[in-house]
Amino acid sequence: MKTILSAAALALSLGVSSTAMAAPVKIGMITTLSGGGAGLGVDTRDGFMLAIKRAGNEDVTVVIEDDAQKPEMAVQLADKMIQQENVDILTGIVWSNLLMAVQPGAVAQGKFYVSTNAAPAPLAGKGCSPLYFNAAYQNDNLHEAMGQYANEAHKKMFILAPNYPAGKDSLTGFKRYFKGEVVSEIYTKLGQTDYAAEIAQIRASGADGVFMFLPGGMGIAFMKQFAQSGVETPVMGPGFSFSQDVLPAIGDAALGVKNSGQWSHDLDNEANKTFVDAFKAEYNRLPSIYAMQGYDAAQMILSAAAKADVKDTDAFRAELLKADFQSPRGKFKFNTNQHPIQDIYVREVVKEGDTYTNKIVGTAFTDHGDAYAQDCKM
Amino acid sequence: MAEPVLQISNLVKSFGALRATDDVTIDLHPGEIHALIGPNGAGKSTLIHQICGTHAPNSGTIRFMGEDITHLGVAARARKGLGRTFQISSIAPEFSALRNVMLAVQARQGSSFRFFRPVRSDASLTGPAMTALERVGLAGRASLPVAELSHGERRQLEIAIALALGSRAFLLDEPMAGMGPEGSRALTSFLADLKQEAPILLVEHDMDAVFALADRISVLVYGKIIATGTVEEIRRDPAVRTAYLGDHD
Amino acid sequence: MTAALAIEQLLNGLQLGVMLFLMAAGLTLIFGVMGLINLAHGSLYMVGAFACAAVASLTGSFWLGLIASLAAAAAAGAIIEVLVIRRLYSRDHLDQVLATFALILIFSEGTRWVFGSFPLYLNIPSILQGAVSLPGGVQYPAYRLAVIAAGGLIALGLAALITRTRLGIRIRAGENDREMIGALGVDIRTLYTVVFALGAALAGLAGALVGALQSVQVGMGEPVLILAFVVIVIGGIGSIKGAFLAALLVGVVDTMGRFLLPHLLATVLPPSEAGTIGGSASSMLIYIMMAFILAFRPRGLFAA
Amino acid sequence: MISREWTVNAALALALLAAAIAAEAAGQVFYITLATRIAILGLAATGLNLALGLGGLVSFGHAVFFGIGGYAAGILGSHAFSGDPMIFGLEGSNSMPLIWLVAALAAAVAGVVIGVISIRTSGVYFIMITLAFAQMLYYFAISWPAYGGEDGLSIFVRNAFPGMNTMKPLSFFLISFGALMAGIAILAVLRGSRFGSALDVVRQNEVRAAAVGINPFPVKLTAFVLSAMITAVAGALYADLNRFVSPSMMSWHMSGELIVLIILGGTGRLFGPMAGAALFVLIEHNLGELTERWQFFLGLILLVTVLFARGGVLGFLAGKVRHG
Repeated sequence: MKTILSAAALALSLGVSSTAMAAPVKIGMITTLSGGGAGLGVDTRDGFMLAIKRAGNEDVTVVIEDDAQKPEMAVQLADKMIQQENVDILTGIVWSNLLMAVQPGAVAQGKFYVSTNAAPAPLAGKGCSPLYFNAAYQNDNLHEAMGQYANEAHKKMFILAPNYPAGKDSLTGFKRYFKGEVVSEIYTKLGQTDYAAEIAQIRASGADGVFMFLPGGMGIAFMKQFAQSGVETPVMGPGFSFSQDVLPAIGDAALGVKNSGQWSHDLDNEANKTFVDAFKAEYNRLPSIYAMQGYDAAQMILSAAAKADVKDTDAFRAELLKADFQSPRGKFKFNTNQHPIQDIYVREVVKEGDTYTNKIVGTAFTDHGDAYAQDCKM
Repeated sequence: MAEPVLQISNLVKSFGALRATDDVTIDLHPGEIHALIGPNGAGKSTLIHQICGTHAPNSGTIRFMGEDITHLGVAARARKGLGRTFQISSIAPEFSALRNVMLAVQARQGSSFRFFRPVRSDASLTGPAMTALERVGLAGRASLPVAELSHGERRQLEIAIALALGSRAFLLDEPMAGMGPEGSRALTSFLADLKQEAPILLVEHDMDAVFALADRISVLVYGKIIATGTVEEIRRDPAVRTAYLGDHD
Repeated sequence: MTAALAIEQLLNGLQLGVMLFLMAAGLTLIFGVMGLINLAHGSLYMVGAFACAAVASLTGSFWLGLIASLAAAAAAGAIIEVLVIRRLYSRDHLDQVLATFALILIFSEGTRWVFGSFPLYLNIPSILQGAVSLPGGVQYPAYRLAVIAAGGLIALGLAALITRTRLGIRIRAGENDREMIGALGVDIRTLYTVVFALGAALAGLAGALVGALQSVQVGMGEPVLILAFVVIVIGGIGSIKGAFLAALLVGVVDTMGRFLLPHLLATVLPPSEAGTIGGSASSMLIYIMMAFILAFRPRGLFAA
Repeated sequence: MISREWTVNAALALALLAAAIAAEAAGQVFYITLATRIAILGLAATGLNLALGLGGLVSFGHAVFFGIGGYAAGILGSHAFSGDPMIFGLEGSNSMPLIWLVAALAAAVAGVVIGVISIRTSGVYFIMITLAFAQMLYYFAISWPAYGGEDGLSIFVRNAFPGMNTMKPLSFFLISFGALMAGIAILAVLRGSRFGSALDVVRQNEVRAAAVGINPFPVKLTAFVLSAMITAVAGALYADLNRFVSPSMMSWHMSGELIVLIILGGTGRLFGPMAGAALFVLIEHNLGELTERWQFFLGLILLVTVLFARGGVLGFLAGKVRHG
């Protein structure tokens, strides 16, 4: 779907005051709005547009298109947005493989890319670019945080992830900080939906903890089956598998699970309260981590656009680097590779009334960057 | 007597407990029409399938032109000159009569793996194909799609294809089926000439045609050859009369 | 590796096989009787899962959800049979592939239209929660045992339906000779609709049973669909018996491969690489097995 | 006399060419990209058309060859870019003609292996076994870490073609368009040749082909392999168009799409794949702008085409197929 939204029209309906922009800015959002992964794209879009609406400025236009989670489609849309729509900034891609397809071409054509989620290692290290910013994290961060957290109570961990690059990065990230013994390291088929064989091995392994990175439907399936298996080993994982979009589908099976996140809806700060309340009011559901990341990406772009003309690449980049906005996650600044330095929390899945959600129970890292920044030469 | 063109010895084919071909020995000599008759379900089709190579026998041998072809595939046997027509006319339905015959010429030349020269203007294909069509009297219908030919004409086309293959022996599977009396008579006289070129193993239900044409007849019942001989011998054979002809008397 | 673990994995393979059978039975039945190759079978599986999840969350009863899944999938099957599929029987496989491919797009996007983009919640009924102890010290989830039992019963029921009932006689007649049953005065159009709806209902039931174990989401039918095709091709298209045995074979080989291959490789490789390579080898395993079987038996193990 | 079909064919080819040149003149670069996509997808489907349209081999796994071509471009190009030698110390290359050759040869090897096993089967078995092979290689590509696995492989600088600047959209379009025309010409020549006759009779009636002495197996295998090679060249171009290659080029959805292109255009017609690609790309482009539910409507359009418009675009424009 192509939607062109002018923030001014939205601002009128919301009755929000408008801030001035240095110059008009056009943003192209490519995200997943159809197929099995659409939930993440919908949240990204909704979070992003919430910030745009709240800014309420007619100098900002956003073009939104659906990539159907296909890399070729994403590339085609990026070409279209750059060549035909003449957007200044691209954003919105959820998946690492799609981002890897789009990012090199976009920055080569002199466009900014602000990532709302995907953060593959190559783009944080050797493949970094002055025009590429990540408003979310680096892919390894949340896994590293669980590795760090696991040191507190676990000696022998069973770890598993799907057999694809992000899965391997995940287990590598976990092992980077985990000091104990990894009794078994398993790679499952991407898209696998039955984990009985793996759960049987967990039962037999004698591990005192399980770390799993299984995004989307895979995580839902794993958690439900794990709960039914009678295995009592505690499970932990990165926040993706226990985000607001999947928790209702897992249900009670997720309760008590520890997971990592750079944000949670119960974080106690003013910006977060504003964000969560506005999101609930607008969309009638709790925001997920993807929604927060979309919201921050938009805030970041708006903050830079208020001070610099996006056509003036160096000036605009300097403003982006300042990260001069109030993030719902609290402290936020950019590393040398233009990825966040931020706190990573440990969260626990709880039930509040009828709603499954996360609450913060600890902090794994403060001011955490990533392992690849040293490889980034800009 | 001259060396047989086709020599089938002790052929056996079983489907489970059923012996569809039971120790069959049959041969075909130059210049003769050897008819194979038998009641429905006697195993004629199974036998033909083994001769042309679509089914493999359990045991026994098939020799053609002095060579053992028992283990060759269908296409290889056809290229050696074992020409066959079908019980149910099955020709490339989307092609013209001429192109059907051209395919046989092409196969005879062993040249299906030439990728460039257009076939339509290739006289080394069209020439022999037209000759074959002329011989069966179909030259005037050469450019018609097969679908527009009459039933009898398709039979003639089948024979033209077998001719174009340069067949050294013909296996004709019920060529008279579905032909009117006029067509049958014409085909009968054509086959009487054709046998001079190459001998014919004829499977046929039309007894008038069989008795008019055949030099020898073999009778197949329940997978066994119960008698082989001249028309007169077969007419007189008591076993044949009980097993087969008796039904018709 | 202990015996208990091996037994547990075997049961897991069995359970996967039984689920695949429910999918494959419908596919192979539809192919055997109508000569139709139906890519949209996975969509009917999805319809069953969504219907079950929706009804279960509305009424609080998983069992009502199961009934709903049967009804919804059968109804969806009957509707597409009448509107679309019926026009495809006389077409070649190419047209069938394409038309049912189009149906997948329509079903997936239509389901998302109705139910939204987020996965639905569907949990197993409370009496089947948790694990039970089996002889030999094996702990096994009660629900999975129930699924194995249910699948076995359905297989028996299907066998009885086909060999013992009037409908079964007609189905078998339809497999053998289409003109014949028409001549016998059986209403072929109705028979085909019934067979298609039956196949759809089985797929829907599988979707609901599996949905309680996995995630009820758009696109859930596609991986299962491809596995089910592997099953019917290995089993011999059109053969229910072949589908049953091939489903168990695929289920057990897939599960055991995922479990054993990394272990085997770990004896010669470092654990991380053994995991990666073993993982990719096991995800290719059943396709390799299928290619192997078809190389020797081009029409499957029990060709009709 | 020039037949109606050839008039339509010439008009279609000229229309695509004119569209790209007009887009260049108007400064609408994106439309050149769309035209290039049409040419490349048209070429991929033209390759499949050799197996499927001419040979009746319904391959549901042709995306594998498309992907192999893509990876040939990606792997050779990335090694040329980085200067690292490949396996056995071979150098990478950014020369398109060499890449196409490698793509075609790699696809030929895969085509022989897949073909030898698959062509022994027929009908639904063939459809399914080609699908199974495609899935096998798809999962391999996803989990194969050397070249990016599921993340795919970026081509930072589009590969080069002697005498042309491939970074210019119109130049790259012309290369792709030339490749498409060459592919169609190859099909036209093959169809009229002895091989084409043999393949045609094998498609119409395999038993008959054998009875006239044409062994169906090598004929079908040759068609399958040639078909794989053409599709692989298209895959290499596609990777260069997107400057990216990933396993999704091998997914079964891609295989399905290639079949869709042929049917939309008109099965067995020389220009059918190109016409189908044009229609498909335009539908995708325009529906995507209209509604978020575009896949739903795409499905409906496909369904209606299969059920009620069997000849596809060319059937509509040029009438029914004529045989000689």
